[in-house]
This record gives sequence, C-alpha cells and structure tokens, in this order.
Amino acid sequence: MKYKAKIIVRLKEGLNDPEGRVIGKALKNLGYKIEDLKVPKYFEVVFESDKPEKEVEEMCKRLLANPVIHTYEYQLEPLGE
Amino acid sequence: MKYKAKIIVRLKEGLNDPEGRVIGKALKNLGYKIEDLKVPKYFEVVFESDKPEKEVEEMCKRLLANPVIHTYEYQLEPLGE
Amino acid sequence: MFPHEEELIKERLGREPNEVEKAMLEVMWSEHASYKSSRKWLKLLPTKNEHVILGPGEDAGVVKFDDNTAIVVGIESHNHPSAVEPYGGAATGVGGIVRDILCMGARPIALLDPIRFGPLEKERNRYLFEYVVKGIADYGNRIGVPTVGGETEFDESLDNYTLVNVACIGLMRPEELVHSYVEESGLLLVLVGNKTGRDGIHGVTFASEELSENAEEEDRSAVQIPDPFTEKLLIEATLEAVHTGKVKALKDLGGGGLTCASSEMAGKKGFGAVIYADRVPQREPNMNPMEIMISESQERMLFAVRKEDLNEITKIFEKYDLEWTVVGEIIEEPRYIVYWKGKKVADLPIDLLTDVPTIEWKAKPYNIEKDFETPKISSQEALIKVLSSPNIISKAWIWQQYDHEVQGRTVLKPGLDAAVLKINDEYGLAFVSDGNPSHSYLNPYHGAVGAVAEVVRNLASVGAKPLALVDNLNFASPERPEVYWSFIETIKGLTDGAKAFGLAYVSGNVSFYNEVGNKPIKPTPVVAGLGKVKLENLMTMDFKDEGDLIAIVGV
Amino acid sequence: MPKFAVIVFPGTNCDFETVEAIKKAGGEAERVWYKSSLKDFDGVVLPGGFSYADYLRAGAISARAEIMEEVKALVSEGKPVLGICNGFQILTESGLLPGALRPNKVPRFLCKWVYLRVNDAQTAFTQFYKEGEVIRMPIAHAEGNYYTDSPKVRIVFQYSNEKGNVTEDANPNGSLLNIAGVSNEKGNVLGMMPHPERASDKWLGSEDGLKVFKSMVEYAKR
Ligand SMILES: Nc1ncnc2c1ncn2[C@@H]1O[C@H](COP(=O)(O)OP(=O)(O)O)[C@@H](O)[C@H]1O
Repeated sequence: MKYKAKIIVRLKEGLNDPEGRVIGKALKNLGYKIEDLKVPKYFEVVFESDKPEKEVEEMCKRLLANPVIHTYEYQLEPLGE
Repeated sequence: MKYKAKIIVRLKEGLNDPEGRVIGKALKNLGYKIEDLKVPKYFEVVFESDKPEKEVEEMCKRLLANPVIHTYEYQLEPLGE
Repeated sequence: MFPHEEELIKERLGREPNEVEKAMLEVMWSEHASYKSSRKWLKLLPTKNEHVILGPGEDAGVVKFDDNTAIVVGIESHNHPSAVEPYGGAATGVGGIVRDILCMGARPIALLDPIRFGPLEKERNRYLFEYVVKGIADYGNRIGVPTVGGETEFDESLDNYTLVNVACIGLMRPEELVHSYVEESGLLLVLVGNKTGRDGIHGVTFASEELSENAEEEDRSAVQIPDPFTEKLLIEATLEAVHTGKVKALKDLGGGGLTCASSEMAGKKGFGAVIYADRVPQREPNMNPMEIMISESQERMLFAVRKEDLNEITKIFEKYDLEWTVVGEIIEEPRYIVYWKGKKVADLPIDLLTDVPTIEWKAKPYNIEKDFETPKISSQEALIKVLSSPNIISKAWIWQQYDHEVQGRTVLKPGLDAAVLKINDEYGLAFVSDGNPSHSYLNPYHGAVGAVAEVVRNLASVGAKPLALVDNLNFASPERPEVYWSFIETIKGLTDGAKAFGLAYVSGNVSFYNEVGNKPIKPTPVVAGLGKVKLENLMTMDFKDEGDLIAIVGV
Repeated sequence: MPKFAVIVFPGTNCDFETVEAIKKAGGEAERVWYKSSLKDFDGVVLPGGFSYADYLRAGAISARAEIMEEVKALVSEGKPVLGICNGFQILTESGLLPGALRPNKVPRFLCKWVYLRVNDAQTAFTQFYKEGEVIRMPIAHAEGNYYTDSPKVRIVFQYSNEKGNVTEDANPNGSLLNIAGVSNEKGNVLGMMPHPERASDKWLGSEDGLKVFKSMVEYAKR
C-alpha cells in the first residue's frame, strides 16, 4: 500500500530558535503584531509499506529528527495501491 | 483578537528540488520505499489583528513566500483575546 | 529576432525553419548568445601578449602564471534573473561562471562579486540586496569556492533593479587545457548532471500557447532553483575525468542550453552534430523536443569523448552518483540534426546557428559634463557624510557570509585593496574588480580608462604586477543611440587603458537591455584584474609604525 | 608514520587542505571517498564542508553513511578521530560525540577569525598545547551553536577574547558555555567548529592550528 505521511519536527520546549526569532522580527518590522513565530521542519513523504506506522516512526528517529533537540508528530493517510 | 496561522509554502510544480531529492534518497538508502519527498516551508505564526485573513495573505506575499517560485496555503484559527 | 534576420534565415536555409529549428535559431541569434551588437567593437580590445595562453573566444581565458601553472579567468553577469528572483538568480550566476572555468579543465579557486543595487531606504532594494548576498553565499560556500572580494555599490539609478556580476579564477597545469570545440568526428556527446526541465524557456520567444497554459509559468521559467550539491559533484567528477586526458572537448550548458553547447562544440572547426533529444533525462513530464533543446536547466555539462573511452569516463560520473547519457554524436558533415523518437525534427547547416551576422546600431554622442560647484558644508560635515555612506562603509556584513578562506589559499582577505591567493610557497595571485558607473555616465571613455587604472592601482597596492584583465559590460538597450555610443566609447576607453599598461583582456561578458522601468541604467563597465606577487613583498594598506612618514604620490 | 584517512562525502570541501596540514604535521594522509573502506588507517579526520549541502541538518545525512560504522569501530579501538566543522556536525549526529550543533544565534553563515582558549590539554589532539593557552584560527559555519544536556563531555576549546577570558562578546554563534570543541570521555574523539587546517601556514595568518594535527600524529604513533 501507498501512504502519505505529513511529519512535523519541532524544537524541544525551552531551546531558543534563532530562525523563528529573525523571521518574526522581520514581520514585526513590516508592521504586523507578531507574538510568536515558529519554523518547525515539515516533510511530506509518499511511500510504499506494509507497516507504515512503524516505518514513519523509524524514519523520524533514524533521520528526520535529532532526538537531542527535537520532538516530532505526524499524520498518516493511505493513498491506495 | 489573537490568531494562529499555519502557513505552508511550496515550490511550484516542475521546479528542481534538490533538497527533497537528497533527503528522499537518504531515506531510500536506509531501506524505505520512498516515492516522493517534499520539504515545504512551514510557519506557525501567533499574531494580533483585526483583519487576519488580509494580513496573513500579505505576510506570505511580502516575506514568507516568493510568488515567482512558490505557492502558499494557510489555516487560520482564532485564539481569543 | 528582428524581421530582417528572419528573412535572412529563410534565404540562407531556402525554406521556412520548422518550429524546433525556429526555437533554436531564436536562442542562438539572441543578443545574449550571439553578441551581435557588440562583437564588432569587442574586436578592438587588445587580447594578446606574453602572458596570454588563450584569449577571448571560449568559455574562459587562460593566463600563464609560471611554466607549470596556468590561471583560468572569466566573468559573467546575472542581472535579469537576479532582479526577478535575487536568491536563485545570484546563486545560479555563481554556478554558471564556475562551470565556465571548470570546462577549461581548471579547478575553480576563487570568486569576486561586483554587485549593485538601488538605495537601501526602499524595502524592495533591501530585499534584493539581502537575497543576492545570500544566494552568492549559499552557492559559493556549498561548492567550496571562496568569494575573496568584490564591490558593492548603491545608486538611485538602480532602484528596483540589481547588477550581479561574478568573476571566477581557476588553477591548472597548462598541458591539461581542454578546449570547447572538437577536432574529429565520431566523438560521443555525453550530457552529465541534472535532469532537464522547463527552466529558462522564455515566454517572449514563443507564441504563448506553445509554451504554457498560464502566465505564471512564464515568470517561473525565468528563474531556477540553485543546486550547489550537484555542482560540487560536477566539479570533482569533471576534474577527475579531465585528468585521464581522454576528454576531447568540454562545455557547460548555460544560455541556449544543449543547442548552444553542442552546436558551438561541433561547429567551431567545421564539424556537425546529431542530437537524440528524447534521450535527454527529463525532470518534468510531457516535454517536447523544442523545450529540451533550449532549456537552460542548471548544473549540466557536455563532454565529447571517443567511443572506446566512454566506459572509463562514465565510471567516474557514476562514482559521484551523477546521471549521464549519450545524447548525440559528432559528424563529419557540418549540419546540426535533431531526432525525437526516431523522427528527424531539425536539420540545419550548423553555421546558421553559430554564424550570426552583426548589427550596428545608431550611435549618438551626449555631453552632460558641467562645472561642479563645491557644496557649502563644513569639512567635518562632509567627512561624516562620506564616511557614513553605504558606498563607503565596511562591507564586512557581506563578506563574513562568504567562506572566503576555504581551500586554504587566502593570504590577503576581503577588506583590503585586492585579495591575494597563495599559488605556491613563493608566489601569490592578486585578484580585484573595479567599476565606476557614475564616472562612466558622465564620460564613458574616461570612466572606462579609470576602471582599468583603478584595477592596476589596486594590484600595485598589494605589491602585485598586473598580468591580465577581464571585463563585464553592463548596459541598457543598444537600440538607444546614446547607450550605443556610450558602449563604443567604453570599449575605446578599455582599449586605451589596457594598452597604456601593456595589458590584454582574456575574457569578458556583455549584458545589454538592463533597464529599470524603461529607464536605461548608467553605463557600467566592470573590470577585473589578475596580478602576480612575491609573497615576501606583499603589502597591506594599514599604517605599520608610529613615526613613519606619509606621502601622497601622483597628480 | 601513522596514516590518516580524510573522509570525503559528497559536498565535503576542506579535504585537500586538511591532507596538507596532516602531512605538514608529520603524518601520512589520504582523501578517502565515503564509499570506500577504512582498513589500514591509524586515524580518521572528517573535514569541513557542506556534505549533502547541509540539507535536513548539517551532517545528518553523512552521519548515517555506512562508512561511519567503520569509524565507530576505530573509535572503540582507541584510534584518534577528529571532526572539523562539518566533521564535528557529523560526529554529533552519529552519536560519537554528545550534543547537537544548531543554527548560529544570528542565523547566517559567519566566516571570521576568533580566539580560542584551550581548556583541556590532555586529549589526543591537544597534548602539544598548554591548558589556558590562547590560540587564533578562523570559523566558517552557519550551524555551530553547540548544545548538550549530557555531562559526559570534555570541553576542549572555548571561544574567548585575546586574553583568554571566556566572555559573552567572544561567543560568535551562541554556543553553550562558549564551546568551540569537545571530546569524548576517553579523549580520542574531538569535534571542533574552528578550522585548524586554515591556521597551519604562516601566510594564511596563523600556525596555531598545526598543533592539533601534530598532537594527533604523535598520539597515533603509540
Ligand atoms: N560584494 C562584496 N563581496 C566581497 N567583498 C567585497 C564586496 N564588496 C566590497 N568588498 C570588499 O570590500 C573592500 C572595499 O571595497 P571597495 O569599497 O570597493 O574598495 P575601494 O573603494 O578601496 O576600491 C574590498 O576589499 C572589497 O573586495
């Protein structure tokens, strides 16, 4: 079966986020009232698998997220054959 | 009112996407049957506004996306005062 | 293409070109590929002396450094793409000039980036500035070629626009020089690197229904996503292939794509080529032969090799995980033939593509020089004004984003009169660029002489003896008589300036049609120079000791 | 003479000058493409650059390459393994060193010369330095902001001012405790963001970095 996984990788709470800060500041400079801006990493993966849950978990653990600094979450949807 | 916008910025179809290609290949090398991998940009913005739709649109057009190479979409949810 | 050129093509061909042929001719007869408005004047430039191994005419020039060392040098502009999409435009500009150096068989060792913008007070100009710098940084850094200097200028006349020039030098042994043309038939044409997409296929060249369904596509085709990852692999694989001695000709795919690279490679010494367009690896579905032949997708190179060497060479590409395909062959007959799925879709005499007649536009002098009244402000005020001008302040914000030390050669780093790279234990190479469009605007001849003189002074300031020059001519539409006149005057100035110092131009670039909202840019010649310096004699501009005397020399 | 493998991943770009520096320090060195084997080497250097163009996270993809299994084996045999810049990022991503390297506090690439204080002169790479010695070399990175919650890390180099004071002002990238380089507990794996190979030639501005390689060569002789 084919699946599409939408994976979001976030910085752990408490770690500072220079990228989010800079983009937030740039938007503030353009006049918007930004209270918070985050730039999590986002992946859309289409893959073929018999055990999609297990494999997405693995992909996150083994490559897409770094457990020292990241948490992750995902949604999985079947795409059919 | 306060709002949270979740913004996804994608490369237009057909453009070269070395980043998605390289990460997809890295997952393939780890043994997964990847058919496609994309790395859209993803922003979570909390902001204060009277005309949230209009302002998110503007933020995308003015800074977060480059209309020449990107498309964007977003969800907006009210967070209360 | 102009109507009289279409007529001429019909005459020379004896029939109407078909759609594919027409697209290829449009590209090859464009100003960008043919230099039709400038070629005649460029011939005035001095291009030979004892330092020159190879002058203008191929992808880059070659200069003798010592018996065992040659320096390859070139310069390119990427103005229009950078004004549309500064990040991708500037980055792919770096990619293009680096491949020009590479395809002579040299390892690219340094870049300079003369860049120009409108005033920083405006949001759009700040955006262009920030992303041009980021594009150059991200690309140069990722391919491991240090950006060691440049120029940055802000001027009212460039509001909403940008001039992005990039110069590159490479290092090689003189005997490893690879030419961009073939000298025998039967060679296989091997396309290496990225897949081909619809990049760079301009809406203006075609009836729009042939090109795309919607207008956004046309914008999109003007920009490309930089892929420094593939470029770095191309650098290493190409150099390894060149070291085998079995690469018979080499060209990068830039403007004009496969058509330009293969027809010039074949036609220069009177050979022809057959291209099987359907074999070209495609990134997008449903591409047609016309799109494939003129696509300007980045990070691609074309190799000519003998059949018996194909295996050895392509093994190198595979080592680096680069995709390669034999897309055609060099033939004896001087024709350019394209097949698509077994069907002949183009068949032209090759010189119809490569031999484009020049155009001479009307030139009309202008004179805007007038007496200048010294502003009535105190010298203190004047000093502060000058020192705080964005044109004068330190450019460290820029060059700190560039890895200017990679490869371990940068002896004199950005921020000084010229950069110096260590070539061997005894000698270094000085590299600098200069241009002064405001001067050129007032008096194009003197502006050009001044640019040459400034390059020479900057080289001398670090202790180097000038070796050679390259020039990049950024101008508005040559169809404007004043612009064309300023262009001709500029060439005369560059010529006289170089001759005064006994120097030659080994390569260059012309970029016309730089206009902002229908207003011509100032004439902007940029000159880059190379010099040789004994490391022991290096000089820097800082004062060395208390009590030393200060003198001004000159008029 | 001990022989070092300088591993070249797709996008590595400081491999040639790193080989030169090792040779200058009295060792033998060879560029080794990441698809080959590390048999017959007495130590490994992971040089700087942009392996896989820094896509995903700097060093992340290289850290999962097969050759890293061989590197791990060498580490457990006690052989010296040095990661410079991107090499440091690969070492943390592969778990050979604790912690992670995050985007600089000002999230841009930054190339400039810095001072370092040698905090630990007992590792395989610092035995020719003195503790507290101040040295000078360039950094060139976008993701050098070191973070760890592990106590099992030896701080080897810290960003400092010219006098060796570890101050906030001297911190170019936001690293925890101004950390510029760390080693494992055993001292045979060192990761550092600054480039010692760019400070190994008098013409390039400093020879302070050469002792990293000399120490490593000496250590490998044992
Ligand atoms: N875009 C740039 N990239 C790299 N270095 C730059 C850039 N712009 C200026 N520089 C460097 O800044 C220094 C001063 O430049 P410039 O003001 O043009 O010098 P001068 O006025 O002395 O000719 C030079 O060392 C130059 O190489």
